Amino acid sequence: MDFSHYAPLWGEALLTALAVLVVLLGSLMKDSGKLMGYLSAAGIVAALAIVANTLTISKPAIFFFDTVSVDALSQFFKAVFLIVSLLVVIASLSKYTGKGADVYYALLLFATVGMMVVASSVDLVTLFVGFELASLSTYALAAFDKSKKNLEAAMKYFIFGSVSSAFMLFGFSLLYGMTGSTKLADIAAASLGNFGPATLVALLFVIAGFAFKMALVPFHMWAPDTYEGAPALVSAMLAAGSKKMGFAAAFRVLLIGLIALRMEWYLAFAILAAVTMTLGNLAACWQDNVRRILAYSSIAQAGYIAIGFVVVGAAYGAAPVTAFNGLAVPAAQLGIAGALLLILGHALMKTGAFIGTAQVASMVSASSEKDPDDISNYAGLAQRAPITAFCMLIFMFALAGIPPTAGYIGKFVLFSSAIYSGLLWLAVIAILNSALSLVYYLRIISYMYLKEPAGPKVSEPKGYVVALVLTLIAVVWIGVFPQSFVDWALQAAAVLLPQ
Amino acid sequence: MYADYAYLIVGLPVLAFVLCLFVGWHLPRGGGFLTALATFGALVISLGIFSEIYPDKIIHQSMPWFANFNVGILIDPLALVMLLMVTFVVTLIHTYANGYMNGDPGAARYFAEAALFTASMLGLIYADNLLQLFIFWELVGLCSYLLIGFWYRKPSAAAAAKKAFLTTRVGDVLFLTGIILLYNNMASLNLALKPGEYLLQFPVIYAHLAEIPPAQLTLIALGLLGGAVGKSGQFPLHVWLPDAMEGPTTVSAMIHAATMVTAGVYLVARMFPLFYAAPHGLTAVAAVGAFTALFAATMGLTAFDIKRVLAFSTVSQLGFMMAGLGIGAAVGTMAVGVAMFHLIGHSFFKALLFLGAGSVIHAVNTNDMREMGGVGKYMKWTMYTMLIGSLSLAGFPFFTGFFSKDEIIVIAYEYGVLINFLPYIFLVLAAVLTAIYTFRMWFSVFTGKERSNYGKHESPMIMIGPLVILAVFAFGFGFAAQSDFYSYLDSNFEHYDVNFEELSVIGGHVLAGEHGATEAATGEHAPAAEGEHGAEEAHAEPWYIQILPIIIAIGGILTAGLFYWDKIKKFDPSQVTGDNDPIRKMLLKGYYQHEILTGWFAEGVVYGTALICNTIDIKLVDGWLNWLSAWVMGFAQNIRKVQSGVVQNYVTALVLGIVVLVVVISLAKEVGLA
Amino acid sequence: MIANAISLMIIVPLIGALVSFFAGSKAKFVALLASLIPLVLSLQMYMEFDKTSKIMQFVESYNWVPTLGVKYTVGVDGIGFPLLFLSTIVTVLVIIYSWGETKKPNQYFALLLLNEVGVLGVFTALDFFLFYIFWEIVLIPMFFLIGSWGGPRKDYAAIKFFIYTHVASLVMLLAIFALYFTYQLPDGSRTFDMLTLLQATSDKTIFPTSLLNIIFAGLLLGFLVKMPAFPFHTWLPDAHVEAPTAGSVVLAALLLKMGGYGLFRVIMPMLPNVDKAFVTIIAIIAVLSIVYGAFMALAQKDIKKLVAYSSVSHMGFVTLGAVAFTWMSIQGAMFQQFSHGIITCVLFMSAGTIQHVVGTRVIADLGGLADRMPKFAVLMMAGFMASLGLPGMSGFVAEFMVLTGSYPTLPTYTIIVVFLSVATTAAYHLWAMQKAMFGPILKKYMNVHDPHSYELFSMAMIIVLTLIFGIQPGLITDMMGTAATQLMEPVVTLTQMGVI
Amino acid sequence: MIPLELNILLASTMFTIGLYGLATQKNGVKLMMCIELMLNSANINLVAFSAYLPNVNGQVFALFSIALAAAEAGVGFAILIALYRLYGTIDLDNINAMRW
Repeated sequence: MDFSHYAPLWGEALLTALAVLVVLLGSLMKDSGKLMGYLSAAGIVAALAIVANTLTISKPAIFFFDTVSVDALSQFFKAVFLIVSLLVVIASLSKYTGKGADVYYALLLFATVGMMVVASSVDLVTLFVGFELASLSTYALAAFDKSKKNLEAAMKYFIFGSVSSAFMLFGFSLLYGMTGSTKLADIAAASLGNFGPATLVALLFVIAGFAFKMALVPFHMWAPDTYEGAPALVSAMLAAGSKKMGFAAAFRVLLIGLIALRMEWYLAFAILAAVTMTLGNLAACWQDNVRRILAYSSIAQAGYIAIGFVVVGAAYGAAPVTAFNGLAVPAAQLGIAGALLLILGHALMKTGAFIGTAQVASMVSASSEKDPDDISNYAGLAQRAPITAFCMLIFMFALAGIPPTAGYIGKFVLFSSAIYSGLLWLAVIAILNSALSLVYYLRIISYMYLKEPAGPKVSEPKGYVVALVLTLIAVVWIGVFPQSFVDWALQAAAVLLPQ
Repeated sequence: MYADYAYLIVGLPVLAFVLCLFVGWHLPRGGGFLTALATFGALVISLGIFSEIYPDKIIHQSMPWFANFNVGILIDPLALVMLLMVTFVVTLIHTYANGYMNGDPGAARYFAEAALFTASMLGLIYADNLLQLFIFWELVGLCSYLLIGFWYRKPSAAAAAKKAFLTTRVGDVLFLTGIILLYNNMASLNLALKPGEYLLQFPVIYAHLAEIPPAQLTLIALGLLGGAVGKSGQFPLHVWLPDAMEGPTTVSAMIHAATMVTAGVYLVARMFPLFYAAPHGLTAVAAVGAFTALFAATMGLTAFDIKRVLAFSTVSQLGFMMAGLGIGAAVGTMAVGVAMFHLIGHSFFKALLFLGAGSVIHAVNTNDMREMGGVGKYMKWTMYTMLIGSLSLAGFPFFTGFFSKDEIIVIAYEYGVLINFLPYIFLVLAAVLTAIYTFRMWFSVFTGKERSNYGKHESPMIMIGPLVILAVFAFGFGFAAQSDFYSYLDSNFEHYDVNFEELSVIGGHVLAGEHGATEAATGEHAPAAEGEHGAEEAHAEPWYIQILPIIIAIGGILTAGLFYWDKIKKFDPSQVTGDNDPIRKMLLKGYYQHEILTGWFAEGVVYGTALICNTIDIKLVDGWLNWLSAWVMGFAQNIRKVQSGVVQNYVTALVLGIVVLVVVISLAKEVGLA
Repeated sequence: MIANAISLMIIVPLIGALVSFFAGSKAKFVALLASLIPLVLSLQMYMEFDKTSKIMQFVESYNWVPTLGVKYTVGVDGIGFPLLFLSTIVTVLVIIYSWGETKKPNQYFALLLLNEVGVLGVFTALDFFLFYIFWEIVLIPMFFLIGSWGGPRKDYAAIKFFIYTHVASLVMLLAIFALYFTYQLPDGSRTFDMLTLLQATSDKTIFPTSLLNIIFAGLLLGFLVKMPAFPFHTWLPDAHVEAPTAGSVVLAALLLKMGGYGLFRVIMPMLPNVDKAFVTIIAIIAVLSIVYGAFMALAQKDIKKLVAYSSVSHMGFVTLGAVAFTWMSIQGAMFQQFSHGIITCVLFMSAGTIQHVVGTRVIADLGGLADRMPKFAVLMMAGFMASLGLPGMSGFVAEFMVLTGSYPTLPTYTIIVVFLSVATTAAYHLWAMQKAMFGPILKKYMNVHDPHSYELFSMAMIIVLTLIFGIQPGLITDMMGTAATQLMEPVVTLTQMGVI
Repeated sequence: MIPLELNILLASTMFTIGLYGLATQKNGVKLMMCIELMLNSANINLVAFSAYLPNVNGQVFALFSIALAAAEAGVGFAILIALYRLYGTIDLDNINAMRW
């Protein structure tokens, strides 16, 4: 059997094998946490290299009875997941070194594989499996430190997640019943035109399942609690990775499978996007726990990204009336590309920000009884931990959409696509929200830079610093040299649209 | 040859300014001799130019500046007499100041500011365009501000300086409006300007006045008059001038008597063709002038501060000059000569009086005439030179003031015959009061008994010298210069392309024409050109009009003597009216101007408006923003309560969310939205 | 001729900012050097600048994000160059003025340099994308300058400043999007090129008036808030009051100019094509800013707040001159930008010096300072005189040109301004001077003395500049005249067509 | 054969019961049971559709889903046990330290 045919999927295979290996080795060797970490990091780098090889694959490669597709879109998401995962692993090297760390890394790897599977799925079954693999691994990760908060977070995450899975599965079953197939292409081909209650229920149940991962209001309720309660690095994984998996799945299912229902999901996402960003930003204003602020900010960002769906719904199939650099680009493609860029940017910024909170928590948890993520711990961070503070500063500005950062580029393309497709009202809401979000980002910044330090200068653990600086470079790099990223996102977006 | 150095007339004092400012501290007497020398240099150049261009040439130099504007020098008869007077008087005053300011720690600052003033004043005089004139106009205002506030540690001096600047600024607002209007009216003519010609140049303005709509001309004239009113302390903007006496006396003499305050009169004279052309323009000038002349004189009667008496007198005399110009409506360009003659004469005797007063104050160390008395015993030079000044001011026959002021009264009669007697009546009354208050001052300072224990010594020669020189001019200038002066100034507008006949029609001076005064109103034909002022020949006034001024002067002096000269004293001034007499009170309070202008207008209306704005700003303009942010934050506070922490509620929210979406989408389907 | 002069000017302070950030207490030397280089470059550019040329000079253009039609294009003309020049001068002087800063000097000077980067970028960018980036970058150093070195309510002020102006920028960004998506190059591509887009706005087939009105309003809001104009000015007094002196100086001297620059660069080319009602609206805003700002200044008790409101008032002249749209008024408004930029420095330096010498800025608590601080008093007085429009100093020329130039098109507004603001302006300046500097010295201030020589030097240099440009405004109005002619050209055409 | 409608009715009923339980019950184990109910309702659907279409995909999907549900139950109970160790209860009303 010629395995070279499967070369584009070696990454997933490698990580799966590695995850198993990590668990095995971990149980054989004592105190091998650090080694397992390095091993995982190496594996992820290798997987990243494999993905990078097919990053801009022009013709989709289909595997496993038309259930898995390797195309520009899947590789885009995989790259995002792998980068997030890599950053989390690097940061974890400063924290998870002892006993049981092997399980942690294995779970991280499994979660990553699950996400990658979702990114490639063109079949509901594969998609569900990938979805559950990622979910189950992260349920366990959320409870990993076994503190009270961890467990509460994991429990809420678990219950809410399971319910969402149930909704999704029920929706899938209805889709299957209506079309006779679980393949997205077949579902799209089957006529869903005669719209009925069942179609609506199926659609909304599927959306509910994805919206749970994306943390769109009102499917977001678990997110603040979980992001606050789970270990900080796991929160990074959830906010930056698992959340984006929701988008990956939604893009595939809605834009390919359910494109016939686009007027319905267009409306649903228009409402969800507007409500999500507004509520997310408003709720973030009053929080005193930095991770909770980041959680709400993450919800708000999901609201922005969801604009991508609205743009597609509004502009799908419209002939391109414009050209960018001589290349005809429909509004829908620009919208998806904007969403993808913001996904990439947000993944980086949020990973960085959560790693930053982990670093702060590591500074205070030993000495203080109080909540390690309380904003008062950030007072004078610029003097206590200058590198962390500076990176956090840039992430905050980037999240707020201040140029020249990845956050700005993403918002720029996304909001402009909304205007391009005539959704001025949504763009206005998004922009007002973007301004509102400054309230809490600036609050964190002013604590870090404008307040007197809450303690002495501390040494910053190397793992965190490396991860933070790498993220920082990426965030600024994308902001200053966005050209290749924009092109990449446009190419990935093209996969979802009829050629 | 001297004309090539005309720029040095401003340049030398500027140099002195720079030197005094930076190195004056290290020089004896603050470098005052530099300022005096520089001004003297300017005088020499002015004299040289005089010798070159007298009697029938003018100097005009110009170079581009920025945008549509130029800088230039224009020396015509009008400017030349001013230049000569200013350089001469100011040289004397600077010399005097070398003595007067000796020992003051701020002497260098004084001389720097004085030099800057000199430069600005001279620049104002020979500016060839209105913008440049305005710039120097403002600069003299600045110097006035600086010098009034010279003793800035005195709160009253600082306040007076501010008041002076702000009050004249109100006038400048109007002046600026006038310039803006004039410029734009000139610009809208789309003139084909020759190289070197600019819209705001006086010759260009003169030449095109007739093309500007008359209504605009009136507005422009009123604007310029507003500026003149502010600078020359005419009613109602005269209030700053008495307060300005807070400055050193040399400043009062130089700026607030002899030179700067006459800038307003000079402006009206300079723009005389415009005022002439503007319907009602000269009427306004005459009205303002005549009223101020009388109004200020009444206040001069009651003031106790010797410098304030002189200040009111200055205001009053400036009113005479303004009125003289306004009377041009009846007598044409001749009015310029008459008014300028009084201006020059006045600057000699008023500078003399101020310097004399300064000399007295220098010795006595007070400004209050009630604490002086009998000073003449110790200060003979001062007393007699001031007597000459006083006689001149009062219009005693054959003194300068007699020729100049009485000429105004006489032509005011002319005006009365032709147009309206009110100015004449006002001016006659003012003249009576002038004689009275002048000698009230002189008698109460120099005669009688010492009313307090003051320093009893004569001032140094460096101060007496200028007094004597000024006294000579205060006595003899009028007699010596009058005929040539009139003819020279009457020729002023002949150098330009001005058609007074045409302007007369625009200005509505038909009245004058009906009475046969058209000739007087048109420059070329004015009999004045023949060497004697024309109205007299054209209309021989009745003899009593000619004699009246003499009677006024002598009568006024005698009246003052009856009250204040111990030798012939018949009445006690304090017995004439009771202390509570409302008129007396009103006069003492200066017609309650301070209460009205500072109290009601500045502090009430202007500052009140500012406070209202402030409230609006806080409550409304910023308030809505704070309200909005408070509202959003309150809303956010409520929003976050949704997150109850109870997992069952979360599931409920999820279900509700789906239900809402179902309902919305179904409804949208129903109405065909989706 | 120096190649890539503008890019060099932007990059040198950026590098300087990084270096001085790590230079510790040596930061000020680095900062001075890094700010002197752009100054020298801008002087060199001034020498080489062709004042009669109507096209952009020193242009550099590179592809940046070709997919989106984004280019790195910079260049200057008569609109931009004076402000570029101003920025380099002011930055150097502010750094000198702050020579004695001891609180986190490395960050302080780095921020000042970063600010210069942003400001220079705004004044030279010819691509909306680039323009917007620099426009937003400027917020960051100012936020920290206020927030880190500010007064008691610094947090409130810094955040208010940031959010208020950021919201306005976002609205502007929306308008930029609209421009971007409405216009296509002949080959169908999009571009962010400012000049191309702005020229296209005159094409009614591409930009119908109704659409252009909305775009115009969005852009206008962005600029008016930055200026700031009534009623969008309320962030300014708060920011100024709390900001450190150097922050206030760059805020008033440079950041406000960004709004004015936007008016000339972006708003005015569009003005002839939008609804006529906008002229009235902007004129009313301008008049209100001038008059209301002056009255507000009169009501202030804090000398720095007074100066802040005077900025509102003076920047109103820029708006007025711009909207009046005559050759003279445009020049005047541009010159007012330049002139206010230098004059306001000395005002804020005065307020700052008073604050740190005496310990208070409340005017009522001051008195007689001239007695102990004679040199400072002279400089402060000169600054105040320049600010109230004394001839011989640059402020007068600017305001005179604005007023004279505005009369033909906006007579009523101009006259209202003259009547209500000229004397009021003098009033609040003189009142503050008199109260703070004159009168007998208060006992508690017997021991104050003239500030450091570097502070006096900065102030003196600005006075000298004010005098130079007041006496010889042609040095810089010549190029403004060319720019004004350029801006007028569409109007001339429309007038010929009988539209206006 | 049982009509498809009845199968769907059964599935929907089970799903609703599960959902109702989730929204009302406090006990962790009961919640787990409710979740299982919901997942299995979907499985019924899948199998029923598979039988009616006829098409084997649904049954394959159901098998996967059953396996995943089992794994999910495993993780879920693990979390519940850990909770019980720490809190001494699995009454979820007591476990809501994080809110607002």
